[in-house]
Amino acid sequence: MKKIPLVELEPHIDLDNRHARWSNEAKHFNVPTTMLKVSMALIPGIIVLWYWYGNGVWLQILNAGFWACIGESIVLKIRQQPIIPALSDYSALLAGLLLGICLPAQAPWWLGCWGGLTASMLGKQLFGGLGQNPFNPAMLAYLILLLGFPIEMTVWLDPYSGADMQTAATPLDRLNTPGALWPWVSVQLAFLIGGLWLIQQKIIPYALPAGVVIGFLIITALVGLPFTSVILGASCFGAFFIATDPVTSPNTQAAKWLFALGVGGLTAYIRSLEHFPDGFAFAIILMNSLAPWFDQLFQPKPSHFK
Amino acid sequence: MNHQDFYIIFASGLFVHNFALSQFLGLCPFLGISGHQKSAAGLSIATTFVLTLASGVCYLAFQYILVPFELEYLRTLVFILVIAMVVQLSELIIRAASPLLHRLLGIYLPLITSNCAVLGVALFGSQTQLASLPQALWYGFTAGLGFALALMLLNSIRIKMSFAHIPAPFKGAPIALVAAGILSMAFMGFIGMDR
Amino acid sequence: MIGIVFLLSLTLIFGYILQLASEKLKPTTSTLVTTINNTLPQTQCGQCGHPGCKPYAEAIAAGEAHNKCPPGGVELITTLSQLLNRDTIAFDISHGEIETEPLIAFIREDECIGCTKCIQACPVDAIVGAQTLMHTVIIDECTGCKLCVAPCPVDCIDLLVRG
Amino acid sequence: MSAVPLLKQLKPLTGGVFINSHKSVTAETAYQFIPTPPQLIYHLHNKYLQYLPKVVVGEQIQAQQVIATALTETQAVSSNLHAALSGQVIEITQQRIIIAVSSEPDLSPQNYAFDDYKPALLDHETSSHNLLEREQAALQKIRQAGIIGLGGAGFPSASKLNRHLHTLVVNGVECEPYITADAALMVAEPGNILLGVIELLKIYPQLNSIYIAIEDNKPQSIKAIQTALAQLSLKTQYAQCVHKIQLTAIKTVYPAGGERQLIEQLTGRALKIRQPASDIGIACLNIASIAAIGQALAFGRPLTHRVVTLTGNALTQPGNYYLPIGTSFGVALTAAGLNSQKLHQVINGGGLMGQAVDMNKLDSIGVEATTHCIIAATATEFAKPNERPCIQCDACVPVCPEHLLPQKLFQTNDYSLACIECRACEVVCPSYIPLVDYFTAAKQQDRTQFIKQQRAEQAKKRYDARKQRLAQIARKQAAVAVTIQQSTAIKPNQSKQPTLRQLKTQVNKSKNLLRQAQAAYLQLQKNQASTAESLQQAQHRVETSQFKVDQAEQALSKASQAK
Repeated sequence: MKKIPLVELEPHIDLDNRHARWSNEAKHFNVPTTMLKVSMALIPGIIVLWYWYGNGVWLQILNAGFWACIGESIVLKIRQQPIIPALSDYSALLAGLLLGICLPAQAPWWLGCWGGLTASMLGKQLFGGLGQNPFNPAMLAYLILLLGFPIEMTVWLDPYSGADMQTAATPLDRLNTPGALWPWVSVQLAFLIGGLWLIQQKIIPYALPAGVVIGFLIITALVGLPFTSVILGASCFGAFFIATDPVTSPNTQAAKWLFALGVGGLTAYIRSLEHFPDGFAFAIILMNSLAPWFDQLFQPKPSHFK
Repeated sequence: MNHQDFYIIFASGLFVHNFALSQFLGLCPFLGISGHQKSAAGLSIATTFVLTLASGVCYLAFQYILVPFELEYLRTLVFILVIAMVVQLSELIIRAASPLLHRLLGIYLPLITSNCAVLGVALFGSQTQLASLPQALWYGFTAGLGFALALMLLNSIRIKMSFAHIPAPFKGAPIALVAAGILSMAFMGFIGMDR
Repeated sequence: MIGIVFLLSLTLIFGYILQLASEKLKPTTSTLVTTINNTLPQTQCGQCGHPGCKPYAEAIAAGEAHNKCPPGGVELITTLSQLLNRDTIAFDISHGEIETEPLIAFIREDECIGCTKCIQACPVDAIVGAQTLMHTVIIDECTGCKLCVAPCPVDCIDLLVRG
Repeated sequence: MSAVPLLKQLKPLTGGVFINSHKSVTAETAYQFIPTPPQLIYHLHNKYLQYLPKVVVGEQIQAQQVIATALTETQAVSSNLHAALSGQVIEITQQRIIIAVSSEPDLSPQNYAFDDYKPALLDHETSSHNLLEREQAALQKIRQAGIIGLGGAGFPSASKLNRHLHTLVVNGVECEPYITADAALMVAEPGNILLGVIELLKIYPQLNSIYIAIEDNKPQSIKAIQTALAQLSLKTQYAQCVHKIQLTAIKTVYPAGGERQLIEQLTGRALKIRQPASDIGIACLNIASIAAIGQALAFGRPLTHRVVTLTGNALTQPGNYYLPIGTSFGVALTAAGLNSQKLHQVINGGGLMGQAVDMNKLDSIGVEATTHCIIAATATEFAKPNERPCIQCDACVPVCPEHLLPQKLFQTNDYSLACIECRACEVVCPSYIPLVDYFTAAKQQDRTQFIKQQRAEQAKKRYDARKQRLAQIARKQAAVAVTIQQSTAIKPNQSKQPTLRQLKTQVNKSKNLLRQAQAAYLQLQKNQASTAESLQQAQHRVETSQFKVDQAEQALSKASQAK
């Protein structure tokens, strides 16, 4: 029998003279601090990127973050919901940050603006706001931009000569020129450090990044990609910051492993097709759509009044 | 009939030219039934059965009767007839096998006759030079599998969306369309798979 | 010419195949009526226009509207429309308003003359009593179907909300 | 004195959360007393029992007198309510009894030292028969003393005990923040607790292992129990019982003190959902209940007082107080130095599972046997941050002791009967969602649905039975109608054309009968010894047969005329 959701059925539970609430020192961990900690973990990666690609990186990140918050407040205004508490949990800002990192440093400003707006409006608010969006907002916006504006998205300056690189890879993409290996190795290591700190802080589960990396390695071995592609692609950034988004990843432990292995495997497979610079965005969106089904498979059945 | 053709048909049927998500055929049952999980599974089985059988029979009718007698212009009429028969047959089988599923599917079962994916498979089958009957059957089967995969993906998203407080104008079919659009964007990643 | 002949033969063959199939694959008796009957509240009150819950279940299975059951109320309409894959329609007010809390019949004992009319009317035998002797309602058994109120000559039965 | 070994728990607790226990202020301090309260308020309804008053308004009652009893369906006493102090009953309503106190309390508890304790019944020569009898008597005494779960649940302790017990768990684990009542009891009266254990051993000699579980952050309680056990083991006649007792230290994790969780940690056996522990032969009793059982069985003293923790920042002298049951919250808190300006909220119970109490009803709510802690909280102590949507962060999944998925239950607005409502998931929820309130609301919603469905099934059964009965009656009446119709149908054709031969045979038969009756009569007349009645009877028989002959002839003549 389909249960009528409680929220619509009866007025919200009267919080005032209900039972005592726990004392709040146990609260070292709430939504705003989580988002802030994830943003802090991004900083090492951003600094390394900034070192290689100049301060265009900062511009992109701030631009995308700003527009993401604008998009969020527009939708909240339309839905007559309070804007300040929703913005103060920094989730929209974080989505903008993640998107900003994936944009090439020299990309025009409206690319970041368009990406930020789609991330917050289409990616998050349209599906119901914080915690209810099936797809990762940053990756959705990146996918829309990649398919909509392929040229602007794949123009990266050569880290050494500053010359125009037609098919250069963003951190999410793959660099054809073999010579430019070292910049990406340093970028991945920086994101790796940030990611491990997050795991130590218990903000993200270990199962997801581990699964992504393992899935990635297995399929690259199977498909026969050169080992260097492991370093070039989005592996560390995607594994630690995108795949571990709590809202869009599954809840049960087994489902997390399956989800992560799927993401890693699909990324490697799509990358082997060599049609798109990198397959991480596609893999994430596909596996996000499978996450609720995985949860249903591994969820213990609660016992009811028979 | 080497091993390569079968892989190409499989890759294109399931991922690259997926009927629901790349070629946008058969969208009305795709959106209508993806809300309920059991009936979605039932419909995908029924559609796969219908697609395989229809593709095979249409191939036979086309290659061995219409072509020798130059009656290609009758192609669409014959295909519709074949599909109608196969759908009616599958409805009888489902009604006998499990009345519950029959009632759950309701209108969507006879709707398969008018499902453009089924007619699409028959027509594409006759255009592309399918070498043999097993290939035609395989083509129909993979098309059915592709439809089932897309249905399962959208159904899984709708599980999560059924709890969300989606803005009122987007509740129901519109948000399902948005999700299907995003899914088809993700399916574009598989381009080049059938090279 | 050949086309016409071919189409005719095709239709004949398919018609024969379908005829053969429909004979062999007879559908089993529908268990739908029992499932609907189990969801109905079984008060046998007859406010839906049918003498009991089972006849109303058969009528629903046959296609009648499923929004005529006041004791069932809105939840019954949602569960039935889910079960039968129909869209949820509003409650049909012509059959009485929706009963939000369960009711119980209560006999005012000083006015009861022991005519046993209400005993015959009660569909679930929830009233205890005999000719010219005192009648009382068994609280656990009474479903609140209001059928006993009408036949009582001295009108000594009133409906209270279940405590 | 050899130190009694302190054992480790068998299994660590699955799930559970480490939280600040807020017990530093009142931890392990011996309990204090308060001046006698002017009034005692006894509530007649609690979770498991409904008491019926036994006294009348205006009646003078003595201390420890029974003022209300709760009866089971079979009218047996399931628990009594005793007056803590003597006084006069001034008000009795549906919910409570109020007594104006007139006497000083004289029951200052002492720690029992087992000096003059008569161990006669400890040896096992008593046959099983009177062992059974003694057990029933003891359980009856426990019920009459009104001992219910003092750990907060209030489940009647007697119904947890049965003959198949093989393990007894003495639950001294107070995992909920703020509560230190049991710790105070352990520090002050370890002897009474052991007295309770030994009394239970007397009626259940087959108990082979007794666990006393105490949290490892309460060193003084552990030391107190250890010394009491050491003294007890010196007395030879108890040595055999003492070695059965295993004192175990449990890691301080919330909710380690739950009955199901504690049994799993000590014995490794997991209970099924909603399965009472007595099903698998284990009884888990709170420390205070065990002490009360000891007092009831050894000295026949009913449950009239209990230790309650009064804490919270709004109290100037927080601590553990030995209160007579029935003292009102207002009196108790003022005795502990309530600063009413700072008071923002009063909570009956611990920091997590406590219930907020209506502020202006403080003087009309009395301490029950189940109240073990009252918190007078200031505004900042229990902040109520605003609730945010769930971000699926799964922090609540590893914390749930019953392996449930709280965020999935919350998302699908579902509930599970396995949920023990310990609120551990709420502690760690970053979005401050009152998860357990949603679960209990959904549970209540489904419960009413379930009851409605059960009532529908019951109505269906009775309706079908009635229809069957009416059908049967109708069939029977139809059958009777048919037979009547048949028989009436036969009678008319018989009178129309009865065969003459039948009538003639009837006349001859009646004549033969007449002849026989006359012969019998004559014979009786000849035989002198025949009594008068037999003569009369014979004559009577002659007359009846004569009458029958005339009737038959009449019918014959009528028939022959009609012919």
